[in-house]
Amino acid sequence: MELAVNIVLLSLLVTTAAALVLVRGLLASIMLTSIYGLLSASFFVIMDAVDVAFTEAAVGAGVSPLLLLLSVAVIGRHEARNAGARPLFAVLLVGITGALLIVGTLDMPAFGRADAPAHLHVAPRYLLLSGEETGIPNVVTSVLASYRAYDTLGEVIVIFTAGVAVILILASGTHRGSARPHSAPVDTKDPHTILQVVSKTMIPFMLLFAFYVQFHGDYGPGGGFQAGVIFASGIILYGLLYGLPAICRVIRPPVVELCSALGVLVYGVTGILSMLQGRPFLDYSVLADDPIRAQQIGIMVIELGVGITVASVLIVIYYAFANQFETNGN
Amino acid sequence: MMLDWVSGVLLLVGSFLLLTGALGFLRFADFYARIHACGVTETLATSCILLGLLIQSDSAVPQFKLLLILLFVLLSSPTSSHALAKAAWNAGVRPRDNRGKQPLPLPPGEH
Amino acid sequence: MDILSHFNYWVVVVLMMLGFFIVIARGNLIKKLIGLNIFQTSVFIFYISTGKVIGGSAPVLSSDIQLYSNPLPHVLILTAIVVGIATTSVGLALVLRIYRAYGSIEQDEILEQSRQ
Amino acid sequence: MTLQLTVITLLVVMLIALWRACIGPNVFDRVLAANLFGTKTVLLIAAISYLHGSPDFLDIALVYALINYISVVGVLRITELRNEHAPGDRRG
Repeated sequence: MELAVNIVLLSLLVTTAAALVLVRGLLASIMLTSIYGLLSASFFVIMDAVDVAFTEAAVGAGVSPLLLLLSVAVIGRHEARNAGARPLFAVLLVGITGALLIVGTLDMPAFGRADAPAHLHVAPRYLLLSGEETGIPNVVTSVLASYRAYDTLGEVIVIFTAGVAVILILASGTHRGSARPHSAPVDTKDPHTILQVVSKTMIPFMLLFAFYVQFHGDYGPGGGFQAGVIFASGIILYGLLYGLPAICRVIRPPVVELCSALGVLVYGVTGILSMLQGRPFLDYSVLADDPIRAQQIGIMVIELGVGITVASVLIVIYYAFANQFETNGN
Repeated sequence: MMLDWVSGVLLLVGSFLLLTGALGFLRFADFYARIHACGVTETLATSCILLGLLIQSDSAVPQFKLLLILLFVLLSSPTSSHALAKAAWNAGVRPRDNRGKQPLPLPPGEH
Repeated sequence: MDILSHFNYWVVVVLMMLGFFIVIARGNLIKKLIGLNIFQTSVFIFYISTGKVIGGSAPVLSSDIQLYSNPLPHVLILTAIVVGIATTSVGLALVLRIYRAYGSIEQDEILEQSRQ
Repeated sequence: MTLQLTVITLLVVMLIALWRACIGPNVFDRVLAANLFGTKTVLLIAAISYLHGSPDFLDIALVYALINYISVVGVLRITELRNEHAPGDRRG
């Protein structure tokens, strides 16, 4: 059953990608992209990658199509019919590359074999010992925040840098700062009363669920990355319905910008703390006397830093895009 | 044993409703007919399937989560149908006849 | 050789090439970013497929489970997805800036304008 | 057994929604298809989690149920601004 569902989902994915090649018009492409995200999340569930599916669900259902929609709203949804096309050359290039890659896969170990080389090196150690060493049942969380915390620090800094880059790119030329809205509130002819009421009931649940995901990540799927995205989604939904000026009054842009740096700071300071005690960077054992307890504290603090950064960077990015949208749209 | 039957029946009814909604979505000629077909079946089908699953589980936490999912789907799915129909109307999509060719006459005052 | 044993990898290659095709053959910059996203997701699918063990279960430790799937690809891809959305938004911001400077996001028109 | 049947039905419905999203004709049909797809994904993930016997997956379905309709709200907001500029541009 599992394998059959796997095959069906993958075929649907290929169909969606092929439709994306054929379809013209940007709004249609965005809708197909969102379907593509939903399909790949279902695929990740089948492949036991619960945490990955969680992240893809949070990103693919809300933020990712929304940013594309906002850009298209500024630019216009028209796609030129035959721009930049040298189809024969492209087909040839793609065909040759694809054929070479397929030949390459023939040497891969068969799908799902337990004795494939990928499963023999570090993974068995994580699965065997992480429970004893960190006391955290979710191996993905303990690997992410403890064994491979250097990697994660790098990723968090990349996300932070992306936020800064978006501010710099979009702010230059108009006025200083990223999202100081200077447009009047959008006067909609008919206020979306139904949407506003329903969203007002759901937004608190979203934010609450984000906190649940943040702190339950040790025991089930979840953690800072997912929680940050869900939290940002709740805020973004509010901003969509009430306009950018309203959301900027609730959460002021300088505060979010500060918070995005604060998350990285929390992460980095945890590492420095252990260095001050003469241990290697990000060695959690200095945080408490009991090593397991120390690991748990370290992982919790770091996940918190990740969550703060991810949530505020996404909100900053939304502010920047929505600012473009509301000034250009009117 | 009895509960297994109830759950099975609920799942089957839900699947049947899903299929009818999808068929309408595929075959109907006009956008408003299509949104009607899947908007109406969606809530009942989702309720049936989620309740069928709920009966099958024996611990409290999954049951609570299923109820939450049901609540949120019941809130958000009709709302998004409404939002979509409104967006389509504002963008100038108008109801058409069974073949999707002729625009239907509108009530007075609408255009 | 069993066909099913490599099906996932072939699908990955097909998806990757479809994304690649969109990137090189479509002139619209937003469409190119969408193609890049397909390419990116195909890499995610590749990693996750490699991590799957048939009969295994999700890597959340529990006393009554013997076989787990490999958690390492999950960690890598989990962070990559969020980094992916952050970098995509940088790309979109660049597209908006290009639109502001050239009044178009079609590759041809931009090239023509910059030649003049 | 009925659970398997439900999963198969869901996959068939997803295929139909995908077909509708490909052929359009209207851009709102595609949005509707994506929305339908979202609800079906919630059900599929819930059903699969029971098939596996691991209730952890339900959290993922919960996320979808919560934030799936953000993109629909986005479409609504964007079309209402857009159609003031370009009336009649409905195909997409």
